[in-house]
Amino acid sequence: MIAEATRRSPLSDYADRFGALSEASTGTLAIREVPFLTQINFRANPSDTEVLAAVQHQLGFTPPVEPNTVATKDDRSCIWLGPDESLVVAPPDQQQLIRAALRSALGDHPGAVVDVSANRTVIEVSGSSSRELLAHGCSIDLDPRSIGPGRCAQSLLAKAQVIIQQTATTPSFLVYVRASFASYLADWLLDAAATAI
Amino acid sequence: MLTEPASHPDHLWRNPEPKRAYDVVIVGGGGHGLATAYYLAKNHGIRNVAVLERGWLAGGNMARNTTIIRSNYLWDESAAIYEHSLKLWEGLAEDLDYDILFSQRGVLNLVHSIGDARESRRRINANRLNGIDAEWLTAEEVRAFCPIVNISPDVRYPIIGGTLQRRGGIAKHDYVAWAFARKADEMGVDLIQNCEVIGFDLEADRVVGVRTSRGTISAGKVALCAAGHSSVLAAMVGLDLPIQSHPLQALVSELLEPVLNCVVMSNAVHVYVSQAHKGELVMGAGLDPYNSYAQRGSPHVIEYQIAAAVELFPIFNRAHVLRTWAGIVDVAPDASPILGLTPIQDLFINCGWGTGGFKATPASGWVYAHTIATGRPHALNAPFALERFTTGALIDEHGAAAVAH
Amino acid sequence: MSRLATGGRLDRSRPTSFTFNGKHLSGFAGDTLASALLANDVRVVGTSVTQHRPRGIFSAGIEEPNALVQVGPDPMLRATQVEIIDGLDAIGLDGRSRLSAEPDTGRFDKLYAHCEVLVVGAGRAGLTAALAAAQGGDRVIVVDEQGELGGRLLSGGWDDWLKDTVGQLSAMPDVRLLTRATAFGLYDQNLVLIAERRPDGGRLHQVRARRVVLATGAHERPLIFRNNDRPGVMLAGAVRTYVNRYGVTPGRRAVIFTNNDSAQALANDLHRAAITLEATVDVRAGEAIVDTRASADGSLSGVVIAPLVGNGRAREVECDLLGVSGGFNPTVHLFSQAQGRLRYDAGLACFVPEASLPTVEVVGAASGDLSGRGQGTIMPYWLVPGEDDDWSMHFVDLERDVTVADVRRALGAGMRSVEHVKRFTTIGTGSDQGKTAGINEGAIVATQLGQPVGAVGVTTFRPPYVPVSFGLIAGRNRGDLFDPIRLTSIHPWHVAHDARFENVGQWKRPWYFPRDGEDMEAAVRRECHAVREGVGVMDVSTLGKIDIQGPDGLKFLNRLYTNAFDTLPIGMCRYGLLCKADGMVFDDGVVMHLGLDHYLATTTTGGAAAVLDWFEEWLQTEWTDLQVHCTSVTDHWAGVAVAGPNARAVVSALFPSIPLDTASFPFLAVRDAELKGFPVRLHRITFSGELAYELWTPNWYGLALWESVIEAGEPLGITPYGTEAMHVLRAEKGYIIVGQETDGTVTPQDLGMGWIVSKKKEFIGKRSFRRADTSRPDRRHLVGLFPVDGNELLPEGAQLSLESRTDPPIAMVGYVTSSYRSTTLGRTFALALVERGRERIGETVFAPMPDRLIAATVTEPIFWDKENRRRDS
Amino acid sequence: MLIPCPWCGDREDSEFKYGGAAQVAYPQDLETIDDPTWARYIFIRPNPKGPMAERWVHTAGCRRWFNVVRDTVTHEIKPIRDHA
Repeated sequence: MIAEATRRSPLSDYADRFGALSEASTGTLAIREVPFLTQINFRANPSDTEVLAAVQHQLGFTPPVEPNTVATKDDRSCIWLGPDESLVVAPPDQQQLIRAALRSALGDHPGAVVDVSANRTVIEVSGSSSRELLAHGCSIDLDPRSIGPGRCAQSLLAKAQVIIQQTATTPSFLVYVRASFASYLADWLLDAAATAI
Repeated sequence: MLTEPASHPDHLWRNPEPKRAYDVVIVGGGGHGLATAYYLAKNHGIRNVAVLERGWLAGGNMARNTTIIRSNYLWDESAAIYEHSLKLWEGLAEDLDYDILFSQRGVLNLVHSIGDARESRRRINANRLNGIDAEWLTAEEVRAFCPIVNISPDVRYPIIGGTLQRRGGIAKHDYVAWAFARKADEMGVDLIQNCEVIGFDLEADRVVGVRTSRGTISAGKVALCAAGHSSVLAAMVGLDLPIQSHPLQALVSELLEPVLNCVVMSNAVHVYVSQAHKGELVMGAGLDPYNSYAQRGSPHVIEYQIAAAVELFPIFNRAHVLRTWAGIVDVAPDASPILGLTPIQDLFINCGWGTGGFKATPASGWVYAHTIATGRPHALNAPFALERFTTGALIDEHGAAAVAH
Repeated sequence: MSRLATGGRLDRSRPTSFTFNGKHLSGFAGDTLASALLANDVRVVGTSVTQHRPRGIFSAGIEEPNALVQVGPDPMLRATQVEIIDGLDAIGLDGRSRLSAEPDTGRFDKLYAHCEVLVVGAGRAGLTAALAAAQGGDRVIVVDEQGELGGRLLSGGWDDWLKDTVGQLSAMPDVRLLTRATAFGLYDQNLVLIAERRPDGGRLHQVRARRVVLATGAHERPLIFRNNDRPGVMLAGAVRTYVNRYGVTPGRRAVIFTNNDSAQALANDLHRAAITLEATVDVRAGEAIVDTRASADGSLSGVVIAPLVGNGRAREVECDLLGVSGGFNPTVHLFSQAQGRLRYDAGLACFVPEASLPTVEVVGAASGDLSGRGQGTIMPYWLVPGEDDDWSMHFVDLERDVTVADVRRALGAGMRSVEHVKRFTTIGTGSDQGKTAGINEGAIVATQLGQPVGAVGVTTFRPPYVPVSFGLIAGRNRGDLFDPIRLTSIHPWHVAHDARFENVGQWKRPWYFPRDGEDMEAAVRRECHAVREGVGVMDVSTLGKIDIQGPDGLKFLNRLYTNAFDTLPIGMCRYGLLCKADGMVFDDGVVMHLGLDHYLATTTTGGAAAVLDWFEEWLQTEWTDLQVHCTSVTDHWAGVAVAGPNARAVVSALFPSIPLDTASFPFLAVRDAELKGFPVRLHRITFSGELAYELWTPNWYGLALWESVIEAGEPLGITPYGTEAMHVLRAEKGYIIVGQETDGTVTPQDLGMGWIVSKKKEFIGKRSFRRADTSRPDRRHLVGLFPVDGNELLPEGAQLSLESRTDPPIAMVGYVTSSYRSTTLGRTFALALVERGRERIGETVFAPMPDRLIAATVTEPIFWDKENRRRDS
Repeated sequence: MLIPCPWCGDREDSEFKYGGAAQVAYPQDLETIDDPTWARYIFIRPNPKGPMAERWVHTAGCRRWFNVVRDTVTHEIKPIRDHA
């Protein structure tokens, strides 16, 4: 089985600083890393209803066809990344299971299944100040009338490519960032938070 | 370093009506067009010349550039033409009898990485063997030469050294243009402003005249010299040029007491800056990536450039941006100019200088005048012919021209 | 003191003390530095930039050309815009300023925002527009440069309306009110940049607005007459502002000089403030001020009034305040930045917007509705002739000290365009950007040339509308946040073990690992020796990695790479080379065949993004028929290279169950395995020429894998090595580095890599090899160099010549791309690109350096294990 | 500039990479075409003053290439529906 002891997430060193910030913000802002999520990149022809149906059958959701939306079933979700591309996200250690499900859903239809779990880590930014914090470095409109729970966007945060997924109206956002950029983005968030809270 | 504005002569140019015909019509009254007219008259005795300018003289890139002058290019062909230019610069004020505020304060190229250093050394070694002054400076020597540069190892991209061309420097762009214009006018060249070229008259494969917003003018020879607008003109005679027009942004600060004693460039972080004679900081950015004929670019390009400048010069933090603008630069695939004949007889082309046009002004005029007068390229511009794109014999100066200069 | 007993929008309960030019003064909260100085009877604030004449306060706002001050670290601010706070320390300037070398403690922040309607200017027109939009349910942002909403209304009247409107707006959730914030740039598709002044620095707002409403008002302009620059000469509207808003009397005896109705209101205000109105000079009544007189400190002591026509006698009137109004210029800067067109309105005697733009609306005074300013009837008038033909004291641009004489010289020299006149005279190039001078320049040019003002036009308005500090624009993109730092999962170990780092693109890579006091050379020597004689370990996580899936994967790779992959079996990998269409080497890497229709391609560390973009470009725009999907997995995998004769021992210690003998695990083989419960992929590939393995694992396990390798290698003295040793090792083996042996002008054939260029298949760039220049025999070839003196190190980037001399000019035949001291070879060596190099093997070339001439023998570009025995052992 | 990504919506141009002129086809019959024809493909691209059909790729977003028509003077952008 997975050797927990040997596993280290890109932001494991930041827990204290994130914690201190959340405290200093007196409840308006909380930042934490959500490590080790299962992330599988899925490519399939969006008009291939057979495959979409098979995914629905296997995992309980259909990969979103509408841009910037997220399909969710229980603790798993599927993030739209492109017209034929999505990212299936699940709790840790479900790589085998989800890859198998997607593979079988594809069958011999064109597409691709790639385990990218360690490619990005996830930072949860929540609290009433979280929108303003992200607005310090993200040029897209984060207002409720443009994004809300069940919606996502790919953009730049500071100078890092990210996927931003809103998970709650609180508001709460999940920020997916490439592992090698994670500490840079964490430093940026901590610096920007000083003016956001 | 600060000098009061130079006093200008009482007469610069006439504002003549266009004649029916000229031996040579130069399309484009920028620095290169004016210099070409001057050298046609002076070196070749061809004085029945008109320079047609769509707007006001030298109102294009000449009025918008950051006036850096240097000749430390990598390849022999480029080094030769830019060094010829620098030599002309060194005698230009006297030749044109005009204080063009030419100041050889040195051009310092900062080096931030090992790869950078390798390429820079390659360039200065080539410069030396071509007889062009070039030095390698250590980080400490960089600071000694330009004390406000931040050489701390703790910055994101520490400065590990630099290259220096002491003969490099700046001049006052407008005065240079006016000086060429005045002398050309004096020798009989007609400088015609608010005169837009809208077409060309061809006989067989030969150009015989230009149609303009102020009537048709017949011409023995036509010389295109319109930088960013070259494609538009060439298209009128069905000629496709391998150039693309991009915005190049620049800015100035308020007047400051002397703080920067030389020209500093950094290819790695895309910034180049000098302090003009009156005291304003003049700074340029990298190219905006997209094609544009609008004299403006994207603000994030300026944002990045200014952040880079403040990293290199923390003392600039509270200086103010007074004015930003953009020129339209015409860039060839190998970042080198196109200067010579065209498939159409008696039609000549001078374009593709990209970000290097200002420093080349005298040499460009010199060799273009030669090419127009003799119908054959000068030895210095022969390698810059249009054909090189067919043979593949490019003169790739991306290394040296990666950032505007 | 010139402070009225009552009135003004000051908090008189909060006295505020500050210093000006070292003198201790006091004002009230709500004062600007300018109003406080006037209240303290300070009339001379600075001196002019070229003529060094005393200058005072000319306006009450952003357009101020005279009263420039240095405040703390800020080199140049307008006294009319500085709000005084306790301890404020200001110095009057002479038109130039000095930067402070003190470390800057200011915080500069940046914020993006979006709204349906952005209203610029919170005067009557702006607030009205904002309220209407907000009531329609739009998100509204109102931005105003002053500390308080209200614009000109703050200078008198409309108090109740203002209080009520601001009250309503503040109560609305979707309305954002930004004060002390100046919209300075209006860019494509309504991106508006706003500079907000904050006590500890500032904040840059970048607002995308569906619709922009410009309620930017109008700037009053002066009339021009001799000695019109004396302290005490002030815009009429400014006098009203000082009296009504700040309760200050800028003078005791006033004269009004105007050509329109607006000065009437001033007369009333002067009366209320008990300032004697000595005379009202109205050009419409045929009179003008032809000159002024000065007292000892250079400030205004009187004016000379004369009839406009005929030679009626001039009279002198004593005064210390002259309120001037030459009419109003709608503030069209942002409108023009948005490419809006202007037209000259002869009736209003100013340039007004021709029409609103689809998404940029202009309202109020900015649109040319000057009723609010009470301009009424105006007699277009610009310039009062002096008693003689001397124009050298008629100031057009006060900040730049430009006079009518300068303009006349420009015209006399042959200039006709206002842009030429601007450059010749420097009008409008000061920090005020000619807000009070620009239109007058055009008008003077027109009157001198006898042309209509409209025909002459105005110079282009360029951003920023107001000066903006570098620090504000840089924001928090400073220090480590200037550009992202990319780190591998093994980075903490490198730091803990004292690695020196090299920036490779955005990555931090270990350059070398010095041990107890070693210098770089010693450390690299030791690291190289370890790899050649024992075993070394390197972090190769930064390599670009692209997962390629789909039935057409093979066809796709064959079209991109110069070599073919048809014969590459599953479970094996192969080196590949990429060219651009021009035939020049672009990138290289290893392609692994992982399974049916499944490949993974590595790229150089620097090339990762560019190569993936390149792949996608062909797939999406040209080869849309191909069934292939590319996914970046660069960050997913951590990579650890184990290299050296003892590499097998180390790897088999970790994976005892996997047979690693060459028969079962040959060069270029790939296997999946497990270590301590986590997945590891083994590749037998080398970049040193030694027996070597690359171990990949998801980056969560990267550090664990690295530490396991170190642990297993301990008994064999495993040595971590950095990029420098790696460079030496690969060069000894003659392996190229893209970007070092290539520069975008080098073909595979130049590198002697014709062996990897397929003759059979078509691929990107192949056609270019047939061009005249790429097929000429005298191209530069990659060769090796042995300096004749084996201790002499050729500098990288040294140019090479066939002539043994150092005096330029010298013809060059090539240059050194890589050069190292090799412990392995016991001497120095180099790689170089040399003209006809392959024909020169055995010959001598020379590197003329400033201080010496280095002779070197041309060799094959491979120095170590030509037969690949070690690699394959 | 604000670039209309046909998938993700309007985004700042800093999220995109510019692809130059659109509809420049890769030459067929590479074995037979002459050097000038090949040179045209590599080096010559439209450079119009006015409307220009051009390509962008949304690198920070969906990574899709798409075409727009942008006026090189006004920077006004109109989408084109085909994404290659």
